Amino acid sequence: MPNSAALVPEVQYATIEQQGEVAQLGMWVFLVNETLFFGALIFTYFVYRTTYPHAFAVAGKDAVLWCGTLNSAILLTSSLTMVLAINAGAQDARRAMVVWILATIGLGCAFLGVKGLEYYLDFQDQVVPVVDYFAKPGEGQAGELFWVFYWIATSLHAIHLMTGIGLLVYMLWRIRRGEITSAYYAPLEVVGIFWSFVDTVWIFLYPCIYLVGRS
Amino acid sequence: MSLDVNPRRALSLPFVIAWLILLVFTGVSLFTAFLGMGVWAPVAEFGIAALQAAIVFILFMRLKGPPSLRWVFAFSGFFWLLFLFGLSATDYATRRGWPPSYIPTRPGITTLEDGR
Amino acid sequence: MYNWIPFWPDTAAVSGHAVNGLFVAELCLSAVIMLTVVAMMLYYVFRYRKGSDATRAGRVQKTWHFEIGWTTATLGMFLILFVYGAEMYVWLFQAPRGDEEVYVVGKQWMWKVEHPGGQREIDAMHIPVDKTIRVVMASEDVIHSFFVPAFRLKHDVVPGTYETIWFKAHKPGIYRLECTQYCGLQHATMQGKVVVMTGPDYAHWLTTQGVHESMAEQGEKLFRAHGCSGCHGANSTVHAPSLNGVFGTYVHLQDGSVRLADEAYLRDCILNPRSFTVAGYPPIMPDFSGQISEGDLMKIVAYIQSLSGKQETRR
Amino acid sequence: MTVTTVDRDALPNPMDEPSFLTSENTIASWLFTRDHKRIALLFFASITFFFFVGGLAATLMRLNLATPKGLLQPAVYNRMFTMHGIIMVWFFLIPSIPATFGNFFVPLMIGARDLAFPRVNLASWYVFNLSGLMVLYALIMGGADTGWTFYTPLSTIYANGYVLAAALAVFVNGFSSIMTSLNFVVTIHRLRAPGMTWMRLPLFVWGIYAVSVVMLLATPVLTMDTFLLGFSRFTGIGLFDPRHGGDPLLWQHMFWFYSHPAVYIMILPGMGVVSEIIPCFARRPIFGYTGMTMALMSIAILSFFVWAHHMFVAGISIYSGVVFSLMTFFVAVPSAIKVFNWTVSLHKGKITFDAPMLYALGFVLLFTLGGLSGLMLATLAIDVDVHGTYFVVAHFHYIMVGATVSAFFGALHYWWPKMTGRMYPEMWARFAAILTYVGFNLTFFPQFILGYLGMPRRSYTYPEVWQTWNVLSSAGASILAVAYTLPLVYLGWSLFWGKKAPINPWRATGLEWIAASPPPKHNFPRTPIVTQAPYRYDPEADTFVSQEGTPYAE
Repeated sequence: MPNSAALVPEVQYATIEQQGEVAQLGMWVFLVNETLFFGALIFTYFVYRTTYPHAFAVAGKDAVLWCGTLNSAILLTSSLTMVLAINAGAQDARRAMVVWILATIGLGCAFLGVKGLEYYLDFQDQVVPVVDYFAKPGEGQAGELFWVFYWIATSLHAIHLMTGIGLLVYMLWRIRRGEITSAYYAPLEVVGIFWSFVDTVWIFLYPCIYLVGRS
Repeated sequence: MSLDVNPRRALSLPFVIAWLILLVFTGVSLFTAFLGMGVWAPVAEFGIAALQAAIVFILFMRLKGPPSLRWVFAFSGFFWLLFLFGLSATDYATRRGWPPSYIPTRPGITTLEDGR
Repeated sequence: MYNWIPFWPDTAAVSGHAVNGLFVAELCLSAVIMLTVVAMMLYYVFRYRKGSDATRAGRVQKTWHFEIGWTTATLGMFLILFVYGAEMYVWLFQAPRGDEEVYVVGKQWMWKVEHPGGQREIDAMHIPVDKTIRVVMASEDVIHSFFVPAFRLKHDVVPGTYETIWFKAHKPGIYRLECTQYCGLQHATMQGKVVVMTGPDYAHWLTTQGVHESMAEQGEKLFRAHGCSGCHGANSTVHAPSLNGVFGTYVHLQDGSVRLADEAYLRDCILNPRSFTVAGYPPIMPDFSGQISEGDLMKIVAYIQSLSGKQETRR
Repeated sequence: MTVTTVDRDALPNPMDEPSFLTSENTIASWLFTRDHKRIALLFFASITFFFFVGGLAATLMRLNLATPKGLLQPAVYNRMFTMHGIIMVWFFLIPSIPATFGNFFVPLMIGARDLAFPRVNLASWYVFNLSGLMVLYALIMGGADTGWTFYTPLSTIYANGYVLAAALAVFVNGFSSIMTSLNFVVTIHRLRAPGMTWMRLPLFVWGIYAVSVVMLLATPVLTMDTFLLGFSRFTGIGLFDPRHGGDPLLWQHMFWFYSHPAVYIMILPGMGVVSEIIPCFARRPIFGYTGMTMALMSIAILSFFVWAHHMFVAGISIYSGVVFSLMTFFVAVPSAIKVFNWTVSLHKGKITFDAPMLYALGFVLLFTLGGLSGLMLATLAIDVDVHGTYFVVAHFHYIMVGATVSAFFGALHYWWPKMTGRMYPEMWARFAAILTYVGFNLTFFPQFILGYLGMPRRSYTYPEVWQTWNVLSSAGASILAVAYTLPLVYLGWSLFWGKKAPINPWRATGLEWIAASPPPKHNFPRTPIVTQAPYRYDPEADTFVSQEGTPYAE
């Protein structure tokens, strides 16, 4: 197990631990910005849902509930596998770490698959605002605002998820090159933090999209 | 502060338990949606969502340990959103001509009909 | 009143004098603070320049009570002005019952003005002096802003809803009307004039406009043309709320809320009946959004208002 | 403690290491550099280019407004003021002091070798240039005509012109300022030299920290807002369109939630720079250091509560107007503290009037006038009268041009010897500073009067009766244009023929004045140990103690 002293930190850091800890801090600061990015989008949802509660309730009934719930379960599980991957990395169990990372990537792709299926069902259901939209009676134009929010929020979230998957593949590449060992696994921690954050965004999107108007 | 903040890192049990709790919470949130609580349904759902987010933040993103700088960064984003939601509510809640009323309810309105 | 101040703009409305007073108060307070800062700086810069032999000993070490002192002083003075301004803002932006109502429609680069009597003008507004004028404004496209510098009054005209402002001119004359919210290519030429006339002149002007049909009468024609009378007319068989005397009263809606039936509410009902259904009535009224222009809408609302006699709305 | 009379000039410039400028001079060493000092100079080149592009648009506007008939076609004038707004706000004012002097001097002032994430810093410059290319594409192809505020539904439905390109340029530019501020926050938290506690940080570093906090918390809302604007304009969805149930004011709420903190992003670094310059040239410590740091941070926090004072007449509710007006009066309090502290910092000092000091004093005066006119605008009834007129234009130009650009030029002259190793010609610089002050006041004070007379903003023509004020303003603009190009000339000249700069020409106490000028690639041969608070000047005994603890005689 190469001790951490052997690893040379970047020039502006004193020790490798400091470099790892600052990298994590940098990701946390970036997540402040991401929180407000998705928060502003949910703000538009908050404004229009409080303004047209009836229209949003009618429009919300068309969201495919089982897809949403299954996706929530998938993402929560992927957060678990991500953490287990980091634990394995910390214990220098290299094979376990690779397996857990592959599991996380698999779950991420599963999420995108279910999402693609849901998009297909939505196209069938004629709820795509600009392309082909059929307003249910009593929904009015405000229902279209719900679907505008749905498409923008889920596509932005999917893009962030794909970035997460890309980062995980990059982690696998760096593990193969031996740069991530139990002495220095900060990059994996940083990707883990980003991945769990994308999962948190979905945790907030789930009630926004799928649980509106169910009662 | 070395990276191995918590020596119990080897244990994966707490994380599995947290994962189960999160799944249960998703189920509870789904259940409340069908209870017909009216105005209280979104409050309950978003409350549970916030709880889940807190669990993910603290456990899965290693925020554990004494409240440090990372706690500040982790929760300042949400704290700032309160200003956006809260202060704009002073306008949306009390504005006279709101909601606007160019809202056709006839089905099939897709084109940008010009009101002129 | 403040004409002794050089370049002081003309003031022609009651609200104008109030704003003048507040602005002069702000000017004086700002001048006092500015001169203090400039005087302190010039004094120090001259007295303690590099070459001077003034003593530099005894510099103040404990600084916070100075800071707290001058900060609370400035905050206190300005908060007085805040209260003064806020109270005037509340008075300015709540349109009371107007002696006279004028309907303004902002359209890209012109102001279409219409009087209840049916007189129509473009980029001009003739109003009687010493009367409280209530202006109901709507926009057909983008956000404009109705600004009369002489009355010190402006309000953005937001598409999708009615904005109401009021003023009471006290000096006859011709005053500039401008649009101060950028609205496209000819925003700079979207100007006009507000002509304040004495009572008799105004009455004479009204008669000479060659208009025989008041807005209410035109509204009645449209009321029939769009088929409203089919349900809301006197002898209709359809179970629909009667509109006689509805203007100015409180209406109970199906979702339990209670709304004051003013212009904005009537406009909402015409354009979006489904979410403003009156309690006890089936939501069968078709919506008319996208079919009735702002001008016609105002005429129909004026007609409904006339149905309830001159019973004014209690704001 | 005996005072060692070490005269800084005597010591030769410790050129043991080649300076960052001359260590390696290939194209790749500049374009792929990770040295924060080189990235600062790259940013300096980009923003100077955009400053003169925006300035050109401003000159055309002032030429057009010299006569009521005007010079430009209405369509061209509308596009000129829009592009002037967009380029000046996002491509000069916001990045000017943080990206240039922040990048160069924050590591030096806290004793670090570089910023926390050098690659992210370089990526910030490339993203900035990408958004610069997009805005130039929008400008060259015809420009947008919606004003830099992109109010809907004009910008989403009714405006033709390159609104989508301009909005996406602003969208991409947001990422550049996020990356820069992320770097600063993490660096200031984690890479300070031993002994450099928070209360020993120079006020410029405090200013950059406050700016980074505001940038981090405000920019994402603008990023989402411009994304939604581009999406609505491109696809025609009714997010802000009243005919689809949307609310035009929602755009304004989210836009001003970013843009008011953004105007504090523009002024806070200026305050930081002035808090460095005044103590150095008055040879005495700043008055109330803790008060100044608390004022900086409270401005950063309070700036998020006041945004709807831009919308008093836009149709928001009366209750909301009163709430935001009250909050606006509270955000003015820290600025008042700072102005008084700067002025009293001259008390019992030994004041010299070098160019940076002239710019700093100009900053204080113009910022005070801008702030007071801001308080007038915060008073609800007066804003009802003067919103959307030239009174508002004069107010924000006093703060942005009078204060921030003066501070930018002050910083440029103050740190020029350290950045380039050359001294600038002093008399030319003083002349340029005074010319800037005179030209500025002649340009923008008449606009206060025009505003109260009722001349609306963003209009290419006006009634003849106001021509005298507009001619005065245009005359002032030409003087200002000359005053802004002068530094380009003599600073360029000083690069080649300027006197060699000693390590500490102004005898200042910051850590950056310990490193050589220009500093070597890794700033310090060994990381300095900080033992002193900043600004330890003693006008009585004419001595000063650098933050590293070595006392110097004048």
